[in-house]
Amino acid sequence: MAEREKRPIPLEFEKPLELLRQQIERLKEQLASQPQLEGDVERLEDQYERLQKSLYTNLKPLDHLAIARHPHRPYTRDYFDRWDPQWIELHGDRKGRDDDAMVCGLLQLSDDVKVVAVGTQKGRSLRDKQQCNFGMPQPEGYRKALRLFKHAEKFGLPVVTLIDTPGAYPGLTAEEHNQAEAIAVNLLELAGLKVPVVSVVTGEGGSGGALAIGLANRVLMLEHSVYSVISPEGCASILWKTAEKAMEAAQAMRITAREILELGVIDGVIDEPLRGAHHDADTTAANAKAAILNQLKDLMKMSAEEVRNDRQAKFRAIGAFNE
Amino acid sequence: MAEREKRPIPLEFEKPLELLRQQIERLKEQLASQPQLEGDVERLEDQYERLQKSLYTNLKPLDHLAIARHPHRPYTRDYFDRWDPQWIELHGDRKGRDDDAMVCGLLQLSDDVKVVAVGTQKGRSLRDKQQCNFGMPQPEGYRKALRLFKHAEKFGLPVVTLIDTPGAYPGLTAEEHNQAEAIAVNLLELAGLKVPVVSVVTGEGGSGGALAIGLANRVLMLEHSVYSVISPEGCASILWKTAEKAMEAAQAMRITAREILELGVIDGVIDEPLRGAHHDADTTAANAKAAILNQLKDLMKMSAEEVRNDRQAKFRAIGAFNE
Amino acid sequence: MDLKEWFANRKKPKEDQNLAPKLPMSNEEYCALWKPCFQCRELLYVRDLRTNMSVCPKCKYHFRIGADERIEQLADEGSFHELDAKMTSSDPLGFIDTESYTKKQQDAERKTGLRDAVITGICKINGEEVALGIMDFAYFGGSMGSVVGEKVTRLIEKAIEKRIGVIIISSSGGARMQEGLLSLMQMAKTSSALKSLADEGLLYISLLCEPTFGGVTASFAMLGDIIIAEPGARIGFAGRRVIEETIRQKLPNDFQTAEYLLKHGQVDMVVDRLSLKDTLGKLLNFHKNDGNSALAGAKKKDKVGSRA
Amino acid sequence: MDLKEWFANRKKPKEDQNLAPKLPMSNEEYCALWKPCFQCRELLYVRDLRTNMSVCPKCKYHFRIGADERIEQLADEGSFHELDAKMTSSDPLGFIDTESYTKKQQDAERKTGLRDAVITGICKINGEEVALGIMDFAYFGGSMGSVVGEKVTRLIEKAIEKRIGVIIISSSGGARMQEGLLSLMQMAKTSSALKSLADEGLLYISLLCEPTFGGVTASFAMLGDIIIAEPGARIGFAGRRVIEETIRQKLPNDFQTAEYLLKHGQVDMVVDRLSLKDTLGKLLNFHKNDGNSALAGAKKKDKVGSRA
Ligand SMILES: [Zn+2]
Ligand SMILES: [Zn+2]
Repeated sequence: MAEREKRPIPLEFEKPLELLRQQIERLKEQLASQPQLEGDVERLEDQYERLQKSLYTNLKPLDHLAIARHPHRPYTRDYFDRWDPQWIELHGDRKGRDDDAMVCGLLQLSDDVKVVAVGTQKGRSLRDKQQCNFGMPQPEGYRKALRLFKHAEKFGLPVVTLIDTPGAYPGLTAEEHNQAEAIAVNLLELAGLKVPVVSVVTGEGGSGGALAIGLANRVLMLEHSVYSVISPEGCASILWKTAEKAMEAAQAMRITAREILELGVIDGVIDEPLRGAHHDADTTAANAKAAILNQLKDLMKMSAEEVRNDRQAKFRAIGAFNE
Repeated sequence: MAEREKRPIPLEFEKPLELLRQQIERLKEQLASQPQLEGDVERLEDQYERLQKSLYTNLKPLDHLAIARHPHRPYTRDYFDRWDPQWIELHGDRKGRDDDAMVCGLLQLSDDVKVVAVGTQKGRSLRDKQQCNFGMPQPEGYRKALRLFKHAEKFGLPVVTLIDTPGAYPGLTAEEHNQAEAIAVNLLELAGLKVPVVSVVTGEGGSGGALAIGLANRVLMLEHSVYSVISPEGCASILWKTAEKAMEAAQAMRITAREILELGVIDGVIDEPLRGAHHDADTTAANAKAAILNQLKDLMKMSAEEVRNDRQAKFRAIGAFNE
Repeated sequence: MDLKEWFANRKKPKEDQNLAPKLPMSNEEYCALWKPCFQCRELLYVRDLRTNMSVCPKCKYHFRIGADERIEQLADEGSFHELDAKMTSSDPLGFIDTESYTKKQQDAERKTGLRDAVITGICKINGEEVALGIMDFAYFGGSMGSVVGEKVTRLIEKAIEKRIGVIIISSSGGARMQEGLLSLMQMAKTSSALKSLADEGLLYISLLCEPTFGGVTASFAMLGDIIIAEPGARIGFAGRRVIEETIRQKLPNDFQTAEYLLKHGQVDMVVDRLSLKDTLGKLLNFHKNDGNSALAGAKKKDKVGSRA
Repeated sequence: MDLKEWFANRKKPKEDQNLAPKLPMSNEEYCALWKPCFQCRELLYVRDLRTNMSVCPKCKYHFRIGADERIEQLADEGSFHELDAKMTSSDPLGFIDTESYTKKQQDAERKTGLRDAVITGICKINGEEVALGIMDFAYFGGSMGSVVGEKVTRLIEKAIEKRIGVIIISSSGGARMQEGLLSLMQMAKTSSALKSLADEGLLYISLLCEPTFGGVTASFAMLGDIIIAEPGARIGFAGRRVIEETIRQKLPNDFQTAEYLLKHGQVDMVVDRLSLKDTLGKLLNFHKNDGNSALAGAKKKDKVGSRA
């Protein structure tokens, strides 16, 4: 569970910041021999702070997307490991496959809250990534999740789901094994579940493949996560006829946490540490846990009927039309 | 649906009868030129009747098995077609395969009885047989059946199942797709079903693969059908170390309808036409239908709870032990 | 020169068309009367084609048809009463790509006479009352936005209220991008309504038509108690091209066709349009509550149901 | 000459054994003390092996163990109270193959000290009360006849009565042929009891051990809320040879192993015997009713359940 030190990977929009940081470091090296430079260092550090703040208060949708897709971003297992180092993983759909893109387990979230936790998993190393299919579940993954949802219902345990997926896997056997049905049945069954469900979009919330574990009483998003009906690249190549218009598409579709909160689709935004979750996974995990427990506190007071009605009413109300 | 005339295929134990029949026919041909032979013909025909009666009242277990496996024996579709020429077939497990070894549909069994009907199907031509996998369902077949059981429950329709299978298919993907689980889950779900279930063993009732659609409120067997925990050949090769002792194994295991009725495992035996179902499929289908409707008459008066309790109590009572 | 030859000639360069100067009508007029089959290329007289339910009499190709024609084919005459006819989308995101969503909607309405991609209503089919929803691919590729989601949901709620079954006829490219995440959430809304319908023990038949993909397939279209597909219809979650790009191999020719889905256990049956009304009528009749009256006791779920 | 060499010599023809005349004990005595690992061939001191829960310290091979040893490993000391200890089969068919079923049973009892292939009882595991059933392969290959079916069913019924969870440890060749169709029906009886347990919301953990096949796999063994397999255990429905004869091809080497099943989604986890008690204790504790007390409301199914 220990992670080796990762070399920072700056994002495109962070490049000026990175240049400034290198400049400061060079100056600092010279400080011993040239103490008069101390003022310059201070000035540059101040500049760095201001630039950082300005960059991070004016992020564009694609900047959020870049943070959400950052290779060091904490993944589902990183959260589970931090929330309950003793968590028990459960495997398989019982019918032919264990899909590593969907991770399921039993977690003691706090002293008095036990949950069934389910999340998509992207994988860190190349081998992991391939094993997890880059976070794109197959039908068997969604059916494994459904098995665990039913397990939770049977034992009166709340469900927590973490969403970080480009989408459901578009493959030959995925279609043969009825990817569409796997997603649809999860939506139907989640709608009727008699225990509380809280979902957090931790990275990419990609389309139906995300929603299939996201029909929850409360849906939260991490500050830099995104959630969209289609990837900006996909949208751009259909509507603008070129994937290069992804920026426009991302802007037009409103994919960022704050925008979606305004749309009324989600219930809250969870703060990330400065410069994104990947700079401090521990704090991120702690924030997410606190936010989830906060939602569960109310939900766990509801009866089975209330908790189901609450969830159905939430989605019943979403939509914009004239009549 | 019309079947072409089939050339009779006499069974091993029917050979003396067949020889006698040929003798009679030869004599009859000579009758025109030699009228004095008329007495001989009558005598032989009389002998034929007596031999036939004696053969069919002293059938050995393997003789029943031979009739049950007769290539002209009516199969599930033959019953469905006769019971309701307008029956509607439903296909697929929704998750990757439509198993032709398991046939499912909606049938109007009588003016006031609609049922969900499910049965294993062996296939008549070589191509059919291969398509139906010789009547050996894969896990997907059992899951298709389960889907239909749930459909029946949802719409308050009774279930009728027809059993004629050497057993569940022992194959690579069948194991990978969890044949054992498919059977086990059907047993569990059938036990709890809130609508009446009536099963008829029409041919071979082969082990767990048969029981997976046979956990019914009432289980009936056709007169010459068999039902066993393992095939006589399989039993013989394990206990006697040679499949040639199948006769002994069949005798020891008690596989025939009458013996199993005595054991208390089934609820009734349905008469077959003289010399077996394959000599008159229409009458056989009519007998089976009458027997099923007769059982349903009582079961359909029960409440959901009663009908479930009735089924569970039936199997709860089966077993022989000392304490 | 017979009509077939003439039609073949239309495909030649302009100058050749002078060879048919005595043709008594313009190309446009002609095309309104005659139309080649997409599959077998047979030239079909449009009025005959419509009489044959827009199925090619030669090769059985099922032409894509509009909601109006579908109602004509399926609903008992004069029985269809539309619901929520006036509902339109409100462009919640102020979405603009090459032009604005509002403009595109206006164009689509002018071209199709439709206000969105689904028509819903109550009707009778062979005497059986049913809640009927019909998607129309002509409007925005049958994509599902707030209006489709809301109308389908209300249709299901109306069916629960009236205690009748639901039939939804799908034909859709997926979710409507121009309404962003609101479109995605219509998958949740409609599936949730179907859960309530299922709990009431009411029948839902889903009919999948050319083409049904994405968010529609992955919600109400795949949730039928009984799922029927039209012959040749292409149905799936991901599009063929996306899959080929992902797995970098060619897909089977019949991949994602109705017949392929049948083989892979995903649909209950593939039904010819000419016998569709009869099949739907039989299914509605079979699942009617009045039959099997002797079983009424077993349908009361209050006793055992509480332990399910 | 060290013990390993000596053991290797035992495999040589008789005359060679004269080379070890000074050996202080007979072969039988020796074998009672030392035993080679089935997998890595390492010579293991029997007492050490037992201390290590009959797991080879070198290659982790899990030796097949009896019900008594299993109880010793899992149940809190002195907590196991056996149920139906005296139940025996009655030879309902008067079954005779090369010898009578009754005779074979007597032989099996004399050899194993067991009255049938399962021991059942109530015990505590890390303080959590649980109904525990343990099949013993040594008696009739762990096959399921009337006694196994009845004892397992009563165990489940006792758990419902006491409102505690159930753990069943399977090791079985399948159904007991000598009781004919009565054996097959035990699959129905035990599965039916598990349906009642499930409806009560009580936990059932199934542990699959080397080997678990046939009618046991296809009934209670595959119905666990949580299914655990021991490393290397072979588990399946049909036997390997039968499958190879049917499909006429070689099967993968690891086919039907616990690890293969994990990959194919059939078991929740493969757990080393050394951490088994801890895992079971944690699972029992996690599913205890007293936690998540705030959620007690949501567990009452009487309101929504009646519509399920
Ligand atoms: Zn055509
Ligand atoms: Zn070893």
